[in-house]
Amino acid sequence: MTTALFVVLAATAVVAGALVFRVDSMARATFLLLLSFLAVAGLVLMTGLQYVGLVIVLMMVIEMVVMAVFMIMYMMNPAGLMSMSMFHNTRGAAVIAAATFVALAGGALLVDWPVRGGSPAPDPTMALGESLMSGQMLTMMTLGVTLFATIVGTVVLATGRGRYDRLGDELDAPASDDRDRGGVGR
Amino acid sequence: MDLRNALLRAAAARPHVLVVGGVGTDRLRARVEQEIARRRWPVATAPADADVLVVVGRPGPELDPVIDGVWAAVPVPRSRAQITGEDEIASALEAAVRTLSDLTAQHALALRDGLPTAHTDTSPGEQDQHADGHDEQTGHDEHSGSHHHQEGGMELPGGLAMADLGEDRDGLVLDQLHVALGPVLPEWPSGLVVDVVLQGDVIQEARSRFLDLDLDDRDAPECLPDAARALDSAARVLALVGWDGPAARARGLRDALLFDRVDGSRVLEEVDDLRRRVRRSRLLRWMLRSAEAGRSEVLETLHDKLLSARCAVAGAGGAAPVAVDLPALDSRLVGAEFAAARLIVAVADPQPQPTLTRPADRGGAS
Amino acid sequence: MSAVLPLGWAVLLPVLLLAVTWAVVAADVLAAGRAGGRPVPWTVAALTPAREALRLLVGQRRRAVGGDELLRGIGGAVLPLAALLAAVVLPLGLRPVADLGVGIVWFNAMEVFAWAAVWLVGWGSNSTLSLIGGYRFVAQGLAWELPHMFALITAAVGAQSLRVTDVVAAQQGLWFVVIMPVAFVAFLLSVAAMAFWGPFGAPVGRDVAGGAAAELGGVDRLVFVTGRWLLLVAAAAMAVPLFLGGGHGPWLPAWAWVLVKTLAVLAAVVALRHRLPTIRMERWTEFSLVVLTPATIAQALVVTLVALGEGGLR
Amino acid sequence: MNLQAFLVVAAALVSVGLFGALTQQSIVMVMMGLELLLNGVILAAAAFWYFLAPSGTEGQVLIVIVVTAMAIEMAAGFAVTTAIYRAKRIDMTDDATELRG
Repeated sequence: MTTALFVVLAATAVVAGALVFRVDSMARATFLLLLSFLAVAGLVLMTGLQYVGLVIVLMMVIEMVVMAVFMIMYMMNPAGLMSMSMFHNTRGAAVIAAATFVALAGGALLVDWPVRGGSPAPDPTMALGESLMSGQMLTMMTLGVTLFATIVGTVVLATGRGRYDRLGDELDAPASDDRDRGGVGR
Repeated sequence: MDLRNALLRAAAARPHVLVVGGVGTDRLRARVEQEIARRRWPVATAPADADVLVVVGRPGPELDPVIDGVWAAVPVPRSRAQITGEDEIASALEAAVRTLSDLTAQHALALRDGLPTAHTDTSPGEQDQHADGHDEQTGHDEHSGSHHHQEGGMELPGGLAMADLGEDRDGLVLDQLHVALGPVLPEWPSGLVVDVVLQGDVIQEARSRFLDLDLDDRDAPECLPDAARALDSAARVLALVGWDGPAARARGLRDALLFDRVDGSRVLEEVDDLRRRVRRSRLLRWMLRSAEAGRSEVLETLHDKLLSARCAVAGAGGAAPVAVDLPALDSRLVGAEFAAARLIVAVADPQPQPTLTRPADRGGAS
Repeated sequence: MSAVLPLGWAVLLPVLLLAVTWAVVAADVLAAGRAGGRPVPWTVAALTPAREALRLLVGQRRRAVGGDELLRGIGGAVLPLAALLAAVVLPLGLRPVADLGVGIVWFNAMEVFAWAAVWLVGWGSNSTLSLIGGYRFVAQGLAWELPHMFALITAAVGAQSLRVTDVVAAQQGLWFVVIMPVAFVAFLLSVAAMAFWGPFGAPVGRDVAGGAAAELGGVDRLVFVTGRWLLLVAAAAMAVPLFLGGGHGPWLPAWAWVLVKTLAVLAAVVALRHRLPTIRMERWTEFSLVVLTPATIAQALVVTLVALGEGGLR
Repeated sequence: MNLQAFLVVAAALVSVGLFGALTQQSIVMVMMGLELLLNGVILAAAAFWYFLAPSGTEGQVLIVIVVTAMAIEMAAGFAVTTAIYRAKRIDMTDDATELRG
């Protein structure tokens, strides 16, 4: 039963992942990638990591929907109505990818892995939380700062009109000159 | 067979109705809407949602193919009714329900393999008018996004066309779609079509026109009296902002003014009540408030409409509604986001004025 | 007494949800009639859900030219499935069908599928208006998801557990709505937004001719609409264990309290629709990010401080 | 279900992702390749945690880090795409020749 579930999820993850680069429709590609993520989330859940598995589901659904929006925004022919090849350097990439797979899989099969040390905590979620809030506090804080920096950086990069364009050089305009105003009136 | 008949009959008890009318059918359309509301039948939002297609008045040569396209997009069980006079309404609706529950009739109406058969286009000029926002069912040859005779379009399999590119208001060059809004859209002025260039849901270009304007042999267009027209248009605005209750009330008041000989004082009271609710809704103000582009205008015009309706009911002779000409409407629509554009059209409530608005270059529109 | 209901309830759960949905649809018809000045007799209203379902069942399905049939079908089917899966952790009484240790995260992860579902339906229909509807839902989703998550987190912090039954147990004395009113309001708003209901109905608004659902006919529409209703019911029902004390209450058995409270929340949500117009995307987005999100964060902080003050984390 | 099986699946995901990231012309598609690659890393981390050191929490922390990295990669990728697109109206890696020096 467990083996069957593993095989199904593993096959789904890999096949959907490979199909991402085969289909013409951008929407289908995005949601195939989502399917691959969901299968991996299923595998993670099988190892007993409930919280982390569900967080992957939660994040990836949102991320892929956002991704689909961007795909359609920037790609020509997003619906894949006309098949077009978007590959370059296929042969070299195939060689590199195959070599990577052989090296990684070979390593996985040949290395003499150590025996299992210890058993899982009764509640891995609690263990994760305690660890993040004590021993791994530095990790958590770094992640937080990095995320914040990303938010600021990406907004600066992507925005066309910043607040100086909207509110004047001294930021003293009573209201912005936006065509569509938000709910708070800024 | 009996079971299927029974099922059809039960399903036909509450049909969703799509009412389509050309220019100058407002009064008859109001009468039909009143009858539909009396029977508690819902009004369909789109052809896919409809069971009964009611054509009000006699559609002209421009509207006719559009209606055929809409009809092709209505899923079986379906029935179509043509209503040209007030006395036909009840019988036509009953006949429509009979058709809906008639198994053999529905078999004959069923679409071949789920796809509407393509209608042949008579002229490129007419082709645009099928694109009413639901057009991908109306034929094999159109795509809501684009018309394949538009320049810059790339031909795709299935006759669909690729979108053009154009700069958006944020400085990004993104896809543009050519869409014709109307004449079959919920809460849309009769017979109006606005050809727009859409980017996302922002309108980049707009050109509006009325269908079948230059028909000289049409019956004298029946116009609504001022009060009823103000209420009709207010009801549309309220329905578009998603406030169904007050919208239904405004429509009920319109019908009461038009068709029921009720005493004015009760109507007056209810109009005042409606005005108070609209004025007091802070959410409505929050939503419509803006410094720009006809948005605060939406709320003001809505207030004005209700006020003029009140004046007309009270016999004070409120100001006649200001006629909005189509070029002014077009310029207001440019740059508006889709929901805002719908409101702008609804408050403008343009009426056809053949002598004023007939564009000299009709051919150039498409 | 085990913490989980017998397995048979897994079959009964959809039936229960559909029954509640039936009642809510009928109540909505009644409320719409009252609001529109054309009251509907309750006998008619009670039959309306069945009539509408039957109408769509005998109706023909429609295909969209150039549309993505597969994606549209998946999107439509995911909506009711997501609602049912989210409802698995709902305590019916004091015990849910599945008492997951991370039940709150499970609920959140399942209802997020609505994002994908509505967007897929809007995209797969290949119609401009449908796609606008789909995009509207995504824009709205970005705005409601953050306050929604903070509201869920606040309840979890209050109970110091992600297990829904623990959250209910923690409210034996005091309902969480009393100590976290902001989170409760944010949760109710996001419930309505999640099911694109009432003031958040822009994705299927009249101005876009039904939006994401504009091109759906027959069974497709039935599945989509039912999924939307189920999502509304499941999400509103979740407010009961999270904020309204779950099955706790005097006199009545736990299941009755859950039912009564769920119906009360749903009545509030239905009333919301008939009292308020639809909120526009750009207004809601800014309000949600500038006002609601900080407010829910502050709420979470307050509750955390209270929890710490009451003797620290367990 | 053992460690080797998990790792082989993870290796397959990594190499498919690598192939995608190397071959795709569109920046967005390159990002999808990278995401797939990180997907394999997540799986490997979960497997290592479960089969080698379940008593610790490092495996879980690693997954949290990778998931965050994915979010950052997406956000940064889309921001860069938007910036490039705004400036040059391109979204293909081949066209962004400045990057080659």
